[in-house]
Amino acid sequence: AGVASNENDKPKKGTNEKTEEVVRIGVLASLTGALEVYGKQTVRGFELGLEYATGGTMEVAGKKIEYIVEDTETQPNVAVQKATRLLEDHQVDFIVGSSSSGDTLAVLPLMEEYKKIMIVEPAVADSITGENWNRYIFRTARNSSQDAIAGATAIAAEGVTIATLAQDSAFGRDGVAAFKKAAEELGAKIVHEEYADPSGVDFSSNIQRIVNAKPEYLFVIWAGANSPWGQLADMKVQERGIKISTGAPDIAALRTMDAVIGMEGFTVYHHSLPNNEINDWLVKKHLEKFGEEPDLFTPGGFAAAMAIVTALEKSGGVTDAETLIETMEGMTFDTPKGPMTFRPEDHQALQTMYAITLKRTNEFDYPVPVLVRELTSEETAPPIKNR
Amino acid sequence: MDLFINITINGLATGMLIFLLAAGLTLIFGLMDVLNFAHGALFLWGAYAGIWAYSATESFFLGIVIALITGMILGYLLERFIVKPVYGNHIQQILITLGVMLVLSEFVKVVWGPNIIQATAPEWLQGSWEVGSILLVKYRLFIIFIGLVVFFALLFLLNKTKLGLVVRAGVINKEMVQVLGINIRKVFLFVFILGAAMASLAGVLFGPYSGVIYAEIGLEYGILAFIVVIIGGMGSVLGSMIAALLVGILGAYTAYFIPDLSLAVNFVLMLTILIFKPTGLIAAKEVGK
Amino acid sequence: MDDIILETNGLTIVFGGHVAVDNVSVKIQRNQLKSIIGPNGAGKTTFFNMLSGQLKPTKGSVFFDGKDITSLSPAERTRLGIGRSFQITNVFPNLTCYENVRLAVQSQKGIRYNMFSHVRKFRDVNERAYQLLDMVFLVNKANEMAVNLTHGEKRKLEIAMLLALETEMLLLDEPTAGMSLEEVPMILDVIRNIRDQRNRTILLIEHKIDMVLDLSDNIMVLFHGQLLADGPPEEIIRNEQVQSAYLGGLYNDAS
Amino acid sequence: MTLLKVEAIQTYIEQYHILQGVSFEVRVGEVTVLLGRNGAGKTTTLRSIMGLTPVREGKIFYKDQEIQTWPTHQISNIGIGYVPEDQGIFGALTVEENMKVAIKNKDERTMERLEWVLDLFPDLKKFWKKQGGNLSGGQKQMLAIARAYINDNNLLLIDEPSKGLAPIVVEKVMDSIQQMKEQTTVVLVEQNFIMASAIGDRFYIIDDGRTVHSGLMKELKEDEQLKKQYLGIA
Amino acid sequence: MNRLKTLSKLKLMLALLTVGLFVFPFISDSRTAFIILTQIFILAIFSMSYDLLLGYTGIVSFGHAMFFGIGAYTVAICLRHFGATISTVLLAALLTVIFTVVVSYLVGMLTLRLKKHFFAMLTLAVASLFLVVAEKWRSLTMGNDGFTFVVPELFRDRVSFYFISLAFLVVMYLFLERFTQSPMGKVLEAIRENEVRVESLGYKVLHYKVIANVIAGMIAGLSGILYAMSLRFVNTTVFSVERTLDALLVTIIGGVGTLFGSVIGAALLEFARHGLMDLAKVHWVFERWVILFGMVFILVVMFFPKGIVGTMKHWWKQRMYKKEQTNQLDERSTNTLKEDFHS
Ligand SMILES: Nc1ncnc2c1ncn2[C@@H]1O[C@H](COP(=O)(O)OP(=O)(O)OP(=O)(O)O)[C@@H](O)[C@H]1O
Ligand SMILES: Nc1ncnc2c1ncn2[C@@H]1O[C@H](COP(=O)(O)OP(=O)(O)OP(=O)(O)O)[C@@H](O)[C@H]1O
Ligand SMILES: [Mg+2]
Ligand SMILES: [Mg+2]
Repeated sequence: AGVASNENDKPKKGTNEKTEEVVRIGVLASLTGALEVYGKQTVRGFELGLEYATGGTMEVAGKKIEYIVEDTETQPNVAVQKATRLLEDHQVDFIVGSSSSGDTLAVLPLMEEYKKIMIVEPAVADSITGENWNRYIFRTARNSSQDAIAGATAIAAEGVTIATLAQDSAFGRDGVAAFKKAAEELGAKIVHEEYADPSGVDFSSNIQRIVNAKPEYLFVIWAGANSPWGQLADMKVQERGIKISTGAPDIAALRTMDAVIGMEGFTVYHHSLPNNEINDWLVKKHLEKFGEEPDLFTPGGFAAAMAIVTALEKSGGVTDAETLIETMEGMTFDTPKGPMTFRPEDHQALQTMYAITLKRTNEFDYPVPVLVRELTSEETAPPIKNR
Repeated sequence: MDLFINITINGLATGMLIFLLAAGLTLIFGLMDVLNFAHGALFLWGAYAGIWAYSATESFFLGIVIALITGMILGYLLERFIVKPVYGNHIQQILITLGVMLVLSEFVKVVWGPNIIQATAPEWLQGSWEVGSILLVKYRLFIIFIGLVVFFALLFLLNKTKLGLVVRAGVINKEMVQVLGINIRKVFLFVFILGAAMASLAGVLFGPYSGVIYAEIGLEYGILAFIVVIIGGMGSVLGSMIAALLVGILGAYTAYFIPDLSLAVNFVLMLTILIFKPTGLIAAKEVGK
Repeated sequence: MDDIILETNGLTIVFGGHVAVDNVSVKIQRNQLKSIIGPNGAGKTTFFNMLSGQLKPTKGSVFFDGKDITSLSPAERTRLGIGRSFQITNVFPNLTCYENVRLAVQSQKGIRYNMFSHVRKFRDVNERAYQLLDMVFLVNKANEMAVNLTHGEKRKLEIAMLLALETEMLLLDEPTAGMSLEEVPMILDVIRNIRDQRNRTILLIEHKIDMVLDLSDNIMVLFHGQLLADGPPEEIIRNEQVQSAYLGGLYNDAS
Repeated sequence: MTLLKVEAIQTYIEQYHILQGVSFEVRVGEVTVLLGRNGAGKTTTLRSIMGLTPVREGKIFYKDQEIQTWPTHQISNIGIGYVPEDQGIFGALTVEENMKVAIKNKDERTMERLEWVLDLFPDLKKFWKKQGGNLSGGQKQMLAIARAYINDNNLLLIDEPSKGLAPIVVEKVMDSIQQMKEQTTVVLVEQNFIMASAIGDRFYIIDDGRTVHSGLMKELKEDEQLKKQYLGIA
Repeated sequence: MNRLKTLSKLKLMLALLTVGLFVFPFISDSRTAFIILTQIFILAIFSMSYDLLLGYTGIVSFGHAMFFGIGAYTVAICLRHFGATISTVLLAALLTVIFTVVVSYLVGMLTLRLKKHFFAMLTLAVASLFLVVAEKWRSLTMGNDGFTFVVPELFRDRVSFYFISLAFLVVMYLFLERFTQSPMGKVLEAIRENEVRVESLGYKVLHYKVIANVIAGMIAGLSGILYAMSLRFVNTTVFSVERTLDALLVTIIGGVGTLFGSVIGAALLEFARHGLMDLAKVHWVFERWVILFGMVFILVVMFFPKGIVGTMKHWWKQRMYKKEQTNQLDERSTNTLKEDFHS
């Protein structure tokens, strides 16, 4: 079946005339620009997820699954164009995406307009399932709060003093706020918050201030490429008895973290961490197909596919949004990170996270997160913010 | 006191790095008056080619050489095929060099992949000395050293030879310089290659400084170079040096004392300087024709 | 008899230690043609620049029609009635000749901030612009970009723009420099006509001494920034210092 | 002996056909004057010789070498100096720097010439460190001439040197040209007929992009009819 | 005259194009097309306002996005706080006009005295400060994540929004066209050419530059409103240099000093981007389509040195000239070349 729809017999908004045998899914991801790596991980994960979920048939409940990937270029206006094109021209039933919170937020209102389900992956902004949420939005990705809670759970305890270092951006500030809340609930004390210019070259002043605050731990929230690890080492932070902690990033970024080997922290995913069949399958398939292991956001894409297929199975192939919402609220589905559940209130998927330490092992040529313990989905459940 | 010394040294090192980044642009934009938006791409390619050679051969020195060669080749190609037809036309320069910027930035991903790449300093430049509570990071001292070398070399080249004069004259009136028997095309080509090589040098030195390189550094730091050249005063190497150090040191102090202003500090600096000194720190000589 | 239109009072300007115009006080009579002569670098153009507002004097003041205009901007002075031409051609290179002149006419008619009507609506402006181009023999170049004009043509354009302003006072800085032999007399006629109408004051800088002698009611001589002499042509030409330091042998028998 | 020979050159600027056949010869040791009204093509002719506007057809010989396809700097380096009509001063550079750019060899003879030039135009010495753009109109003209005089040129192309100069300076320039005649041949474009006729040996009249008349200056001075016809003066 | 004929021909084509665009929604219902076209219209409006500065007044600004962003944030915040009604939008438009006028006036007075590059960098600095404020005033703006908001029904419908944007584009085009052909517009052109001389003709240059800046700022602000409403979302990218660069690219590609060039440039930029992006799906070779996209800029400079519309105009002029020439050639005999050459 051709994916492109015919210009002439296109139905008006809302009605669906396409052949009932096909389910279409649109994937929005940054395939160019700074977030391209993440976008590609999502797409690969999604493809493999579909393959796994359908047992390779690419069919669910008697319907064929087709998907179309569109590049958002990490620009909100492009994301909206692409989403509309997916919804209009391709008549998709679901949208999965996107790599940046901005793009995703820009697309959210469309989902309400078109009454279609969106599975958010891997955008993290809390507001997606918070104040900007609408009922068509589900999220398999973890949100900033979940990250923060996982981070806090990994190191916070009664009486522990912690300083934070984050980029001076929405991502950093949100993350620290959530982390602070979670850590303080666990009895830790945040002694210093440091925000650095995200495009800066020199973080030594920031680090100096942290050193002055003399915390036991330094919790770092950092996304994007230029990172403070080397400078933390240059400034001998660890030698001064400050333990560094952060969320372990993707493999390419792990390679740059030699300087902080030994740090305790958490991660969303590393392929060596989960112990289940799906993950084994994913790693094997991914290696076969792409010649490398799955990375940080691959299981997210996978999970999105699993969520969709599971929902369709349960709905018997019905793609009507109302039915799907009903089906998906509270739905549990399998992923490479173990089962996830869409919480009914804000459709955020609760999921396992991992407390880790960063170590050098023989197995990998880069510092690798080694499991300390799994953080259960209950432990890392973020507050509900969409009211 | 030690604190101030620490902050100052770090700011100084960052400033030097920024100077290296801007020095090439001082020649190409400040002196030759070419709005080269592809400057960041030269920086980027220096970083990638240099770090690649460095990790392949494990010789940092070789990495630097490769970066310089890369810069020179790119500079040559850029001047010959892109910039030469648009000398003196800023509008065309903007468009065509932005195009080159896109092409080169994206092409990096074709060659080296889209992932970030780690860059560490060579063994002998790793770590730091502690003198009392003053922390001297070796690599930063190295940057300061290289920065000074480049600075004096440039000063010499521009002030002790006819080159600087000829380029300035050539920008004002290219025909007339040729009438005086100088092959201005060759001169421009030479200066452009020099500027490009310096951008690439800054790139490869930036790698170990930040620890990682990635395809967006060209875009991210390109603007900074323009800021430095402008507030330093067009075409003044000394001005660029002062401006770069100012940006570096002020950035370090702001980050320490008023971190909330960090994001804005460069722009506030530029705003204040230009309002009080509308032609930059070391004012390019303004003349009513 | 003493109808003074412009008066300078101890006008002085210093450029980094070099006194370019040194304490010059002159009175310029209404509706006369006065020439300024003097060696290269004597300060003639600089003096002009202070009258027209391009430069602010270090000391001294300028009065126009009895009003102190020392602190006014060039635009304000033009509006008051002091128009000037430039020694080095100074036109709008990428506009047509016609546009160049039209802009001057437009200013003269006081159409400055109208942003809603099409320029074509202003018939009188456009016609006047053509008239002026005709006057300086540039009609055939009306639609040519000024940048493509020859040096001499640019000078003529310059004059047309100045005339368009119809200011009460005209400052002409070497209007005929570079103009061809056969056209100089025609431009001279234009200037002479204006003078003869006796409703405009002209201040003229020229090195072509026979032309100066022919046109001027009055000549002032600047020397090293100072006012050396001021008087009728016959008197000036006989001045020995003028003879030796300015004219040299070339014009010895000119008078 | 012929030093420079221009043979029916045709020059275009963009799509405009500016020179449509200019021919003339310059003999060693003579001052050849190009005359003609505004827009006739005098400046373009000099620029074509210097290689600044490309010649599309026709030939230019300098000492039997065909130079019309050479780049400008090379033409300059075989000993042709040029004073452009718009002076071409580097405004942001000082007088000294302007001269420095111009000087090709720093040998003794150049230094001698420098001294001579500065004696000729004492203003330049006075304002040695001043920026070229701040000079007075006449001073700029002096600087432009000085830059051409400073090198050991066999041929000088001078476009309206008298423009903007005080009479006494015009005289000096005339003298200097006479003085140099021995070593340096001159092609002069000049609207100041007193000057042109005083120092010119031979003239060519250019009109509408063509050489339309030529002869000895002596003859022209006498020939009122010709003057009237081509120069509009009597 | 010929010129008149070509002028009216051009006008006719423009009118036809406009009519075509107005009719388009009645023959197609591809909302993707509406969205792309709408975004082209908005970018074209923004770029035309930029062209007023760059092409007509000769001012290079790297901070034009500040006005765009002010408009975008004003409407977003208003709609979020005062409810999704038409009157809120009108209020936002009014506020945008006020803010942009005030900001452009102040910034203009402060910066327009500076020379080209220095002015450009100052505007960059000011715009970046706006970006920082938008980033830091998180209670109002939610930082760089941004926020979504609801727009009134009239603007929500893609077709009616299409018409609104198109109508606005046409109105702005006509206004700017008239403005640039007005006595005032001509003075701006003259300023671009030679400021000193404009002053000596009796025009106060700074006034004109500030007025141009205010008008450009205002229109940019209004285009920002449309932009935000088309997305129903706003984040700090509206203040970014990239926004300004978009306008810069569009004006240059289209041809500076040709308003219609902005429209063509906007269309080309969007279509090139999408066409090339879609190539990526055709074959993996085109995965790096951005390279081709960059090449488009290079090629434009090489083949359309004055921008597309600018170069076409130039060609047109040359053709007219050639025609004239061939007409004249008959009159002139070629054998006059060497007549009476003295040997
Ligand atoms: N902006 C300036 N800065 C410094 N010096 C200047 C400036 N303008 C003029 N001068 C100097 O002031 C003196 C007078 O110059 P001015 O242009 O008034 O001379 P002039 O009498 O018009 O000469 P000319 O006949 O050559 O045009 C000259 O020595 C010149 O170098
Ligand atoms: N860039 C140009 N574009 C178009 N036409 C030009 C250009 N430059 C010169 N011309 C034309 O070429 C012709 C010859 O110009 P040229 O400068 O050689 O004249 P000229 O004899 O030196 O005049 P003048 O005595 O005024 O300096 C003129 O008609 C002029 O309009
Ligand atoms: Mg003068
Ligand atoms: Mg000429």
